[in-house]
Amino acid sequence: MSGGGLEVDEKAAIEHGLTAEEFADVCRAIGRKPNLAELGVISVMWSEHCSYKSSRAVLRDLPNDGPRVLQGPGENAGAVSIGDGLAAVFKIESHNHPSYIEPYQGAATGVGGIMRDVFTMGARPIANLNSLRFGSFDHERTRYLVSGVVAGVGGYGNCVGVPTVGGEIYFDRGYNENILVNAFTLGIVQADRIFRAEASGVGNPVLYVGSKTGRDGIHGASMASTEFDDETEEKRPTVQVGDPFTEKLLIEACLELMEKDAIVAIQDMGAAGLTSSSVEMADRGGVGIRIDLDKVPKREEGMTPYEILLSESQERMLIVARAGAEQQVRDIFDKWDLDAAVIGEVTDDGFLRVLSGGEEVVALPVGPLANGAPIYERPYAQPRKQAELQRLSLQDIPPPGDYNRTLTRLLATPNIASREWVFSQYDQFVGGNTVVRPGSDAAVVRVKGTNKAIALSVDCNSRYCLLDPYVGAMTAVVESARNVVCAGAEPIGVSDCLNFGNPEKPEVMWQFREAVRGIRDACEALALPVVSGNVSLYNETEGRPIPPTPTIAMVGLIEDVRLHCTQWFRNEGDLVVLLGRTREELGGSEYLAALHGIVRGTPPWIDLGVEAAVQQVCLQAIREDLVRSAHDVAEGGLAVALAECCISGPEGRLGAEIELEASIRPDAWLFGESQSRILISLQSRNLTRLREVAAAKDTPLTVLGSVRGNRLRIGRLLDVEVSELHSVWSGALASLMAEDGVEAG
Amino acid sequence: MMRCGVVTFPGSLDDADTLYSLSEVLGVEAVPLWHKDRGLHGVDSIVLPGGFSYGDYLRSGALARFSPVMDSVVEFANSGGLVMGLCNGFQILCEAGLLPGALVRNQSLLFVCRAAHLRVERNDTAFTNSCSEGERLLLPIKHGEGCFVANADTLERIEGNGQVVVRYVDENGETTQAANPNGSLNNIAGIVNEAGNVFGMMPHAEHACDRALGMDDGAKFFRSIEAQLARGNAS
Amino acid sequence: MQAKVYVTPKAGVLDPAGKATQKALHSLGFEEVRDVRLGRYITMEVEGDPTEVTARLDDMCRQLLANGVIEDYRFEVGETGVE
Amino acid sequence: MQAKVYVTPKAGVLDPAGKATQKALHSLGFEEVRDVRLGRYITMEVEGDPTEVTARLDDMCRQLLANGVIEDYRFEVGETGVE
Ligand SMILES: Nc1ncnc2c1ncn2[C@@H]1O[C@H](COP(=O)(O)OP(=O)(O)O)[C@@H](O)[C@H]1O
Ligand SMILES: [Mg+2]
Repeated sequence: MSGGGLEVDEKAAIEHGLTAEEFADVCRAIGRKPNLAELGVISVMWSEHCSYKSSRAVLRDLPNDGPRVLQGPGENAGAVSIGDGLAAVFKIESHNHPSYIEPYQGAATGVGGIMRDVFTMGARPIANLNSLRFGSFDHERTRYLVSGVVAGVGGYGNCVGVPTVGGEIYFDRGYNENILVNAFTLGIVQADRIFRAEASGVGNPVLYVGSKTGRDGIHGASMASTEFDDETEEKRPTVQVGDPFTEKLLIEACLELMEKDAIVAIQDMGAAGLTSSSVEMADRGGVGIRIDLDKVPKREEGMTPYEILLSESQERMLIVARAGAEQQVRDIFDKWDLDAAVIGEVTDDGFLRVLSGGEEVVALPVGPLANGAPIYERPYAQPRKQAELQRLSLQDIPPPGDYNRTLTRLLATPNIASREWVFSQYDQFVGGNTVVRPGSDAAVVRVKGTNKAIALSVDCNSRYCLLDPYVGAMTAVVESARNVVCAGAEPIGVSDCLNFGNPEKPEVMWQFREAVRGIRDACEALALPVVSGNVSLYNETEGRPIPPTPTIAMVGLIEDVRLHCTQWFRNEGDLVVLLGRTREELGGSEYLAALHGIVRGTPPWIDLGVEAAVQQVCLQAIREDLVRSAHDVAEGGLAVALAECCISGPEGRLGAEIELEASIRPDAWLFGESQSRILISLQSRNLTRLREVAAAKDTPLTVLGSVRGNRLRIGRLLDVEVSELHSVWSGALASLMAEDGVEAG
Repeated sequence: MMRCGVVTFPGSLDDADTLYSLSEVLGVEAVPLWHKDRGLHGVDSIVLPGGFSYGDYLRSGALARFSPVMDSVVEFANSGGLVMGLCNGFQILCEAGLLPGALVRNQSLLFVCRAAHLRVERNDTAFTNSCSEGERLLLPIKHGEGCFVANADTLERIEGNGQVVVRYVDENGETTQAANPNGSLNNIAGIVNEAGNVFGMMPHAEHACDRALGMDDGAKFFRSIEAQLARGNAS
Repeated sequence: MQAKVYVTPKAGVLDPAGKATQKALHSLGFEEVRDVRLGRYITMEVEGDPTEVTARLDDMCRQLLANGVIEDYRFEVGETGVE
Repeated sequence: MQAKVYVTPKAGVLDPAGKATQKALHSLGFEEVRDVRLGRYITMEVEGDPTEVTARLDDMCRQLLANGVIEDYRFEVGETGVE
């Protein structure tokens, strides 16, 4: 049986982003040439975005199992047990290309999409995070993009009522024409009430719920899989607009419905909308599906089957209900003023069949659509200039003349300055669970009905990844783990968002493979499962790929929320202690980049055994209530970390007197970014016990000084008033953003 | 015991948090009210919570005021019942004409979320009797349209009548420009109606009840209502 | 019929968004602008004959489309499809 | 000179605010309306001669006042004080 409409040829297939060989595969798999609507369906299902054809073979290496894992990769989101019969459901996802084209709506719909992935599983979203990358401030579009993206992230999350509690934002020339917007959502669900997107039960009705379908984002999924070029302008009308109000209603209606026994399977209509949601649900359940496009609620007149199938209108869900439960579904959606329409049913022939005007316009076997795309083992090769990039001779770098000024300049760089300009645009309170708001190493949200809390952090230093993608990716994992440990949490699960350039280039593929290897090794060393994630390839413009950016979202568990910890000093007289060892490592540092204009060298080395030990010591110390603050030492090194301990607290600022302990170059001691270090403050009476805990894990511990006065003094090198540190640090991003005061639309 | 109704409009967001703070933290009876309700289930006070009712489309608060339950709320207010609107609830009360003035887009054009210092201008109201006069409170704010405006006559009247209950101040209790998060006239954060039984403010009292979450000055507003009711509010 | 509704901040009422927009225009180099005011422009199709439609629109504006406390409104009604 | 700028959502682009406003109008009994679209209406005083002002306004719209990806704009320039 053939779908209606004229057959297409190879040329049309190539215009849809398939290769000639892939088109031949398609024809072989379905035994004929497809018509145009079918080609649309196939091309999105076989796009990089939906099929993971370049990355799948590599991703197999990531560990995704463990005693807490309830759902690994393959569903809408991953799930790990947090005890008490509850599960944390979470995922991170990219919305890079749409955000470059229309920053507000691109970012907003990215947030909307990831929240749907989470509540689709039955979980109520309780926290959002975001990871952002922009070009440098001297690029003409940067401010426009930053203000649009941040407003869009906030605009959507704020209006839906999910707090945005953390994230990261970095600026680097490498993202000038290709920004990154990665959004993360975490939700909580009863472990035995997790919903999946696996259609079953021949004859069960398929329902469409949510917003009406318009001509939004047609070709979005295939667009997300191609590089930008001069035609980008022409792809503009495809921009989707989000409606967070409808999303809020959708969340409440779906969660209410899930309490009933009415749903067999549920999936949101994300990229490639109706097509991918119906194909993926049918494929997971090993069944067929038939839908009638005449019954799809539409916003515009005269839409073709092709357009309806590929529309990426937002705030829509597809539900397979139990036969007979249609009315129950309709009643609940009615209560929330939402449309629900029966548009088809589950069938037994393993085909996606689409009717329009009484005619069958698509008849394609589900299996080949979902899994038929070729899996490529793409060639890879280390970039020729990699070794050159890693060469760094420290002798040629003069030490700073004025350390005070070096520190204040570092604190004012866009990558280190306070992020308050960003997160003050996000509702951090709604939901009533936020224990630690943005501004500490990790956010902490409590889990109602328990004593527990979740700590969250997203991290990636893409400069390290550029210099050495293996070490850089490892660092992203261990740093995000260290961040949640500093909050007093045990890391229990990872979601990753792998942002890279064009995988058809061997150098990019090498970066990708190295990064995945780094994530694997770090996760294995810390016994962490990767339960969900997302791959975003083809992030390049006119042939220039972005720096490799494997963003890691870390979820940690705090058993007793009262024993959580924050990064800032809290009491005059407390001792300041460093866990871990400082080496002469300046490669890839913010200090070299911002003050010397040097981006080269090897990133700080990581010994995974040492890292694990440092984290265990810190976690145990917090759990034994020995410490008053714990702060990860990251960009800017020890001096910046100390300054942050002094100035980042919400209630007043405290100074510190620190002894210089440098057996290495003083600038390396102060500004180098050696890994596996944590700054702790504690009452002196707890020092003996902390020493024992550290000694038991062979972890170096150095008493650096104490919290004292209103100046930060480090040996005889550095002596600045904390109020001055605070003012340069807290105002820098806002004044960079205000420089021309532009806000579009 | 106080029986406080909390209205849920489509797009209300802080409704659940308000219910939680009232019942789980402050231990008073909280009654959910649905926007399609035609009655008030015998409550003795009402909170219109924060959020983005109807997406805040058109103007914040403009569409919610036509919800069926608002007829009962207006009637309740007109007969002296205690009504408190927080953030979006404040906007709705202004749109419904229960409070003077209006709330428009923040002067910065940016949404703002942070802790804000407030100064209690009057402690002889049904909503602030548990505070001392001039007391400084710390409450969260989170809004994109919290700039209080009114025409000159109205502003003069509000100030003349002492209807301004809380203002944004700095750490030293001064009504500085820098302490004003949204450009509100005279740093106004919250006002009462002339009769003193309807109160609206942008800061979120419901998110400042539980010490475990950092701030707890918001509890004072609910405690004040409770005290007022115990004294036998006119309603 | 097609209706166009213009809603503008009342004279004398603070218009922070207009002020901010003016500032942004100045910093972009458009220093020749002043008195920037931000309002709303609402278009719709309305069924009915012209006089009836006019009365109805006035109702819509008073009840919903404009906030009389701070905003003025006016509207135009024309044939559909005519700019 | 006085300038009036009209910014409207592009045809086919979702306008959630327009949708919600239409729904509210219907529930208020104004069932005769459809295709409600919400835009912005910006008025300002601009100094300069008419042709210059026209060119500058076009720049302002493209750079700041309208978002070309999802919005259309048009403007009128007239003598100050004329409605
Ligand atoms: N885009 C963002 N959204 C929300 N919070 C952010 C964002 N960027 C940074 N933050 C917050 O600012 C603080 C500092 O961020 P960062 O310097 O990346 O921390 P760290 O180096 O400890 O990972 C953190 O609390 C983080 O959650
Ligand atoms: Mg970080």
